[in-house]
Amino acid sequence: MPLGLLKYGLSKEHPAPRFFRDCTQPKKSYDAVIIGGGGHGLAAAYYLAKDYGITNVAVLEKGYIGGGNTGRNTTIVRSNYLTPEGVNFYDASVKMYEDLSEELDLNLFYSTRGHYTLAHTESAMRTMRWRAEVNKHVGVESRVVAPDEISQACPQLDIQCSGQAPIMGALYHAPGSVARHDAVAWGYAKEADRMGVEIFQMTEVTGIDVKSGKVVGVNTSKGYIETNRVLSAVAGFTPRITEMVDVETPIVIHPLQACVSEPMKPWLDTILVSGSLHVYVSQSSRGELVMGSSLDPYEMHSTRSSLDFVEGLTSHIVDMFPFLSNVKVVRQWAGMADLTPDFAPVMGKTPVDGFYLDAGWGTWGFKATPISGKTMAETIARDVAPDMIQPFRLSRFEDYELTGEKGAASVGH
Amino acid sequence: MTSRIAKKRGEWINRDKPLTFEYEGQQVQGYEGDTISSALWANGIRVLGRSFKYHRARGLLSFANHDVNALMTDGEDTNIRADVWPVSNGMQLAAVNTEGGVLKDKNKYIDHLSPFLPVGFYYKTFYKPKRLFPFWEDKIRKAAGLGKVNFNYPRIIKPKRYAHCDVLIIGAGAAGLSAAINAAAEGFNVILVDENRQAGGSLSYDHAGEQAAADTLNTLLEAVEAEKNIRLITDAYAGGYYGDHLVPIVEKSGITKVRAQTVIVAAGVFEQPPVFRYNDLPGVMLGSATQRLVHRYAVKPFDKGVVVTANDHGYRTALDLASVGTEVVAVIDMRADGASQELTQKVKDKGIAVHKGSCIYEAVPTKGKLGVKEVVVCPYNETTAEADTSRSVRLVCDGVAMSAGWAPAGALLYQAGTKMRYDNDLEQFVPGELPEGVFAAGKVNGVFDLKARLQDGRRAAGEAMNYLGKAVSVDTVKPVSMARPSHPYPIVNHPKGKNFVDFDEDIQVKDFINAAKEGFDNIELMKRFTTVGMGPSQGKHSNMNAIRILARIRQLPVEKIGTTTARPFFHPTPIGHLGGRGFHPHRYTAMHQWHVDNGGEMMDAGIWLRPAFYAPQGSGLTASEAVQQETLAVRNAVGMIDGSTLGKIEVFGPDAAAFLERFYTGKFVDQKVGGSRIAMLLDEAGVMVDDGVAVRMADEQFYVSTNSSNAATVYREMQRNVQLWGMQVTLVNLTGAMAAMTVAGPESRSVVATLTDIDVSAEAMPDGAFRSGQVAGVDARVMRVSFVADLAFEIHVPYKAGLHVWKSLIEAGQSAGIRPFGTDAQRLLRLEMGHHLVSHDTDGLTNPFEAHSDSLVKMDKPFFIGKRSLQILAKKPLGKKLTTFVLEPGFNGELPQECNLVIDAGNNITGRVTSISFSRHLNRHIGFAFVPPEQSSAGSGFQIRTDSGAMVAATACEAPFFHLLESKGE
Amino acid sequence: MQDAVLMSPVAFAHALRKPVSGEVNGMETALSFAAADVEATRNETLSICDVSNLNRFGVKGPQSAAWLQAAGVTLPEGTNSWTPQDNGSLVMRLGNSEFLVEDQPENSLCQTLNDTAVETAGVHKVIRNDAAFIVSGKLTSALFSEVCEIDLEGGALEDNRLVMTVIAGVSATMLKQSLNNQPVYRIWCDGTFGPYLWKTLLGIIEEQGGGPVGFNFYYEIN
Amino acid sequence: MKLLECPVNGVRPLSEFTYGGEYRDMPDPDTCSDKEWAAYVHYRAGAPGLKKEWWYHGPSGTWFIAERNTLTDKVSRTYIAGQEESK
Repeated sequence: MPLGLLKYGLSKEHPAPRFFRDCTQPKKSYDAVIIGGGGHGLAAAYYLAKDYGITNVAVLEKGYIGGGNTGRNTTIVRSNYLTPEGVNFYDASVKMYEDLSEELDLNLFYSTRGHYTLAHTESAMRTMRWRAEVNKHVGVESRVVAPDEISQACPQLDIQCSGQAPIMGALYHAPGSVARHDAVAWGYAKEADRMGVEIFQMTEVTGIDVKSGKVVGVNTSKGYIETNRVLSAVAGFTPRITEMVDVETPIVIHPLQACVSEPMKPWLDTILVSGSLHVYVSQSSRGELVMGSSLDPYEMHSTRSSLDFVEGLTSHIVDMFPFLSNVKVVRQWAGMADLTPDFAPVMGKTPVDGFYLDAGWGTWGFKATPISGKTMAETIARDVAPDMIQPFRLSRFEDYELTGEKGAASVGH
Repeated sequence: MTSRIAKKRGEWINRDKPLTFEYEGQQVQGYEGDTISSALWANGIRVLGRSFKYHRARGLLSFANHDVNALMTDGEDTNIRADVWPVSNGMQLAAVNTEGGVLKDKNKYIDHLSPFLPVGFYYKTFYKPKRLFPFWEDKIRKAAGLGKVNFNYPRIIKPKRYAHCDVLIIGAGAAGLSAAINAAAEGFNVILVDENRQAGGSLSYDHAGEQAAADTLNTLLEAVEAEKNIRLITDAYAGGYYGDHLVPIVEKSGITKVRAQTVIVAAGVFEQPPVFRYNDLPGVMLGSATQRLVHRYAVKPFDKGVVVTANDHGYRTALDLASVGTEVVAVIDMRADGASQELTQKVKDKGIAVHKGSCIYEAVPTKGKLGVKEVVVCPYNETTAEADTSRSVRLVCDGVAMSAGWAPAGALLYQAGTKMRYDNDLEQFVPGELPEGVFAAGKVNGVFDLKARLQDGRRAAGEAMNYLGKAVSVDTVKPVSMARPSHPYPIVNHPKGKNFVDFDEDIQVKDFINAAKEGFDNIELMKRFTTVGMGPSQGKHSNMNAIRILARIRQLPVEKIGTTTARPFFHPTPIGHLGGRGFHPHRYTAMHQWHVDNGGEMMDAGIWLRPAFYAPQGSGLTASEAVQQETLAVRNAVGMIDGSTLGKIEVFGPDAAAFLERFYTGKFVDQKVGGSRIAMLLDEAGVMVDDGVAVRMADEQFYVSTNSSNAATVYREMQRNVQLWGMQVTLVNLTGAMAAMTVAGPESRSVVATLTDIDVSAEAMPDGAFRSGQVAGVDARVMRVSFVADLAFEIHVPYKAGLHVWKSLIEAGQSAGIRPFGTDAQRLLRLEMGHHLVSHDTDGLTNPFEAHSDSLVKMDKPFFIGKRSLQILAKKPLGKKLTTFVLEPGFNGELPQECNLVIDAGNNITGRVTSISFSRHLNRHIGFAFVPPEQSSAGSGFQIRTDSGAMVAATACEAPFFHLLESKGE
Repeated sequence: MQDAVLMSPVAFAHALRKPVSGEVNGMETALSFAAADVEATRNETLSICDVSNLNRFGVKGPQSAAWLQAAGVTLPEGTNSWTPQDNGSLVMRLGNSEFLVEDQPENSLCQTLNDTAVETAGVHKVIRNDAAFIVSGKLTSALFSEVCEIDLEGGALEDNRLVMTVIAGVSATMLKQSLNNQPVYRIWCDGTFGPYLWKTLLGIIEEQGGGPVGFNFYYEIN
Repeated sequence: MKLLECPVNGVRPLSEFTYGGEYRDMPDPDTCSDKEWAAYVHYRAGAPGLKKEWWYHGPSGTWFIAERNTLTDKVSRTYIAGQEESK
């Protein structure tokens, strides 16, 4: 057993301090206000403090930290995207994740498993090659593999998928990982707090005060706060925030659902995704299968569960793994995904001075947590978005310069 | 040693059917009707499992599927819930998650390490240095998990059914039965569901040593049986509540999805354990668990027991225990005031001592912590939750029954959107505001008195019937004055801990305190940090105590803490049940069987099955040989392909031409009858969506084709725009109604001519011409096309005649050497012709300017979908252009694949290959690629990088590729 | 199979069962799948019959109702309803402005309508390619509970109503009628889905102890 | 939601329908600016509330408008486009 745990057994009082202070009443003003205490918002706060020494920052969270999509996603981290700008961006995130446990002094259970995107059709195989080629070009380890190699990595997978959709190959992405989602939020919160950032839970933003095109403050359920810089990092709540400042975006909200099985001894070491079958699955360190599917088919601002989702998902799971027929689903839940038409985020400045947007994260937000925090912190600190996120600027839609991720409308996650 | 007692009235076992099974290598006797746990307990077996984290020995706790102490494997299946799973003859069972047997589990040492494994310990170590984490992670993963999955378990998918009813009632206890009887009597169609094997709820076990409850139950069951409007489903649970009253009822045989008009939740309550040190030892169980053992399975729970209670239910339990000969040493009542004089006296009359204001400070284990030896009883301070250890008494016993209170089985109510409120008199959450059409009755509604529960069931039925539009009077259920059913804080502090709150996850009181100290002092954060309620029983026995503990830590009232969200499923539900027998519709063309009979290699093409190529049995053809032969047949003689999967839409009406002009990029108003035009569809952003052909059959009749994969979408969009634009147009989707086949190649004209009355001569029928007539005696629509060859005829006939016409053409073409060809050859043929395929050679962002399709876009029309966006795009420089290309003659290196990249001298990605094939006809590799516009003109060279990284030179060239044949020296 | 010009969309799906075949309306047809008493037993439990060979006529457009009436056809009253003609032909109103006429073997309304030229604007003949089935027996509810999400037994098909719904994942039109004094359900779907739907329904029907019956079970062909 | 009322075919389960997106008024392409057109094509009113939406009943091929609250998923009425007054 590691020595680090000794203190707990040997001390009478619990020796661990609070992760973050119990802030209740915001101050009159802050240098920056971050709306949304999820992974993204907390990461932005952390990098503002760490990289730019801006610590007079309030993070406002209407629920509890990490309680939105941070705590509802299926925790897959990968960078095997289709466009060089996308691959570069997510690759930077993967690299940050690899060192993040040490940096945040918290075990995030970042576990590199290898990620297989299964292809069941010729056109899916073409898309896999496209992604593999772009990934390789940018220096990310991805390649197209044949069914026998998939079988070696996951012998339990029925390559014929019970005859419903035989697997023709896969895109193998070596850096594909999973992490403990809550811990990412808690780790950023802990370190941001340590540097002076104040985190307010149960604090809702009710309005944003804009004068002459510039942000001057925010109204909250705990009173008015003066500030010139506001970051919205609220995922499924983005349209409600952008409406407060009259900023138009393409973002629409669709629920994204997931479920877990009961725990079992480890057998699935890799992360598997099938676009055709709308399935992604990995096994958590608790032994549960964490499973997700495609987005709900229509707009809704709710985290209700649907039976259709779990019926569809499990019918495909049992095609892939026939022996799971009697393994049980314990729980299903949903998040609200903020979707853009080109499957890429919206990041950076907006037509309102001092109002910054970190949104459009659809189904790919968790994997971008560190890099989005870092680049948004830079945007806020310098009032200039770094080159890396220029392709994701809001104005690309007006300019008809959508990102190429739309090129192959592949299933993400 | 057996603790099976004499036959009990209403027992659930069948004594005429004894059976034998094996548990951990030991032979065990039971009866049909026993659960695994009841049979084991009857045989004196107390250790039924090991806990998830600390590997502590565990016995019965709730004996109601509200905990997972007893999870077993039979070698085939795993995580079997022994408390509720029926035992069968010859079963060979073992506890899961043990090493070396449940009694000697090698991992039990972890229990001793628990002080060093504080709450969330895994977040605090194992990550420095980073390289060691995989080592620790492997250890953690192996330690986690419960059962081992059997990879040979068969694929079992159960049928799923739909059902419909007026009133769905969840829970067939007193309230549910009463509601059902009352609703059915008014003519409503009722489905009544209970997860137990028999209806009755607590009436079947909570007897307090008397007969009244059993009598009431008999009366109710007789009434239900007599009522034809009630469908009673037992051994089935309501998995969850979904929108508009959809509730999946899960049985062992499969799921029934009930769409109800109204739902009454009468699901009762879960008994909650008081919390004290070693409350998890085998032999320490809930009061209701002992009652179930006694009355349902005729098993004496223990010989000499104590009852610890914080409500009156403990007294009832004591009376039930005493009635079957258990020596009840004492009732230890955590309440300072104890129970009513009357109830206390009843217990005392049985010779049972009553200790008011006392608690069990700790249970003392037998050797190996495999059971309970005695309990330490101390005076209890209800306000501070502290035991006065200076005045302790030890009571020897082999079992403890615990009754401290209840939590509502309100999962479905939460999922339906019920706002629950905390009732301070009951110390329980009860429904506050119910959603439309959802009602609650009985204990889940905070009604505990038996008569009141029956009345509450009637009341709920009345409200449901009013909701359904039937005016029946609804009684008000008056509160009955009774002792508080639940204790506000049935928790005893102990410096050494091991006072368990969540038995699934081995979470003790101090874990909550420590979590709060670390800042996780919000119920959701606490849940996530401690994992309380996240185990397989989903907090049924633990969430309420967790809320009480947090409320006390934060010095807030319970209602301020709130509850966590109860997500489906009520009980974990098998993947094979949920997935069930799905439907996988396929479409077949009229010629399907012919293709199969003639060696067609059938492939999924969207929802259709199509031949990729033909390799008749015995031909010995490989795929690529077959494709090349088919292609050459078309180039040199004649071939035929089944094109029935094309989308086919008839557009009728005075506005038909005007409609198509708005819908597609081309012009149709001036189109001549008998001619065809390309129909290219864009989306509003100017992206290419589809291309087909529009034939004008009459002034007010067009026949439009679409790509196979877009047929449904294009038809749907046409319908929408007809409605939106308010045009006089009638649309008919003929995709399935018409079979289609293309006869292609130099000999195609002569083959078609033999079977038709249409003049198909070059003069009478130029490329693009359309004629109606007869082919093989069948009304047909015939078009000159040039997609796969310069000379080709597309023939459309009614589906039912499709095979006849196909066979006739094959026969007519025999002398010309006709060959059927599949989709693979078609793709190569169109490539040789230089035709791109939308969504194969284009992607989700490609506009017509990039795809060399400018000429198909009539920008001088007033409007078409996507036009305004094209006007904007036209002002921007083109980023890429689709071009046809060739590789060097005789190229024999590593062949580029579709989606290999075009790379420039500066090692930048500038494009990609979208199609590539070797054409035997041309003896060259030909393809399509996106390249920078300046490299798209014929003769420009560019480099393609292969999978292995080799660079291959390619040259843009003009389409169609046939000019390559004339200029061999290129 | 012999060379009839017309082929039932589900012909190849039931070829394996080697029915006794004959030609009806120019179409190769499965006349019987088993001895009469076996088919009768199946029918009592749950049976399915392929009646794709019946002649049909489709018409669509804003003036189609008036046109049919002018041709002497009695129309069903409301949207999504049907009515029998005196000669036994069925006339179905699909939605509001589309009609499907189906003849019984002995009558020829469809032929007459097909031969009638349309000279009115707003009337468009529709080429039909239906797979058509008759399902009956005492276990129909068990079958429908597996393949259809709506409550077909709860009045949806009473009073000559028809429904357009999804059966086993496929769009279909359904009605309930009395045929040979027996309540039967009639199902139509796009013929290209026919083989799939036939196999799917038959699979469940056989699980329930029923089976296929031939065309002769309902219609005596001379 | 889960159940939706088609104006022609009545109440049906959601599985019979396809969502067609929000019903939006198109600006006049001849007079609007490029920016206005780009906004029409790409931007959406994403905030929760009562929306007019296109829905399609598959088995009958019926498009109609549903007025639905995207927060509560409650549908207040459905009608064929252009016929809302008659319903």
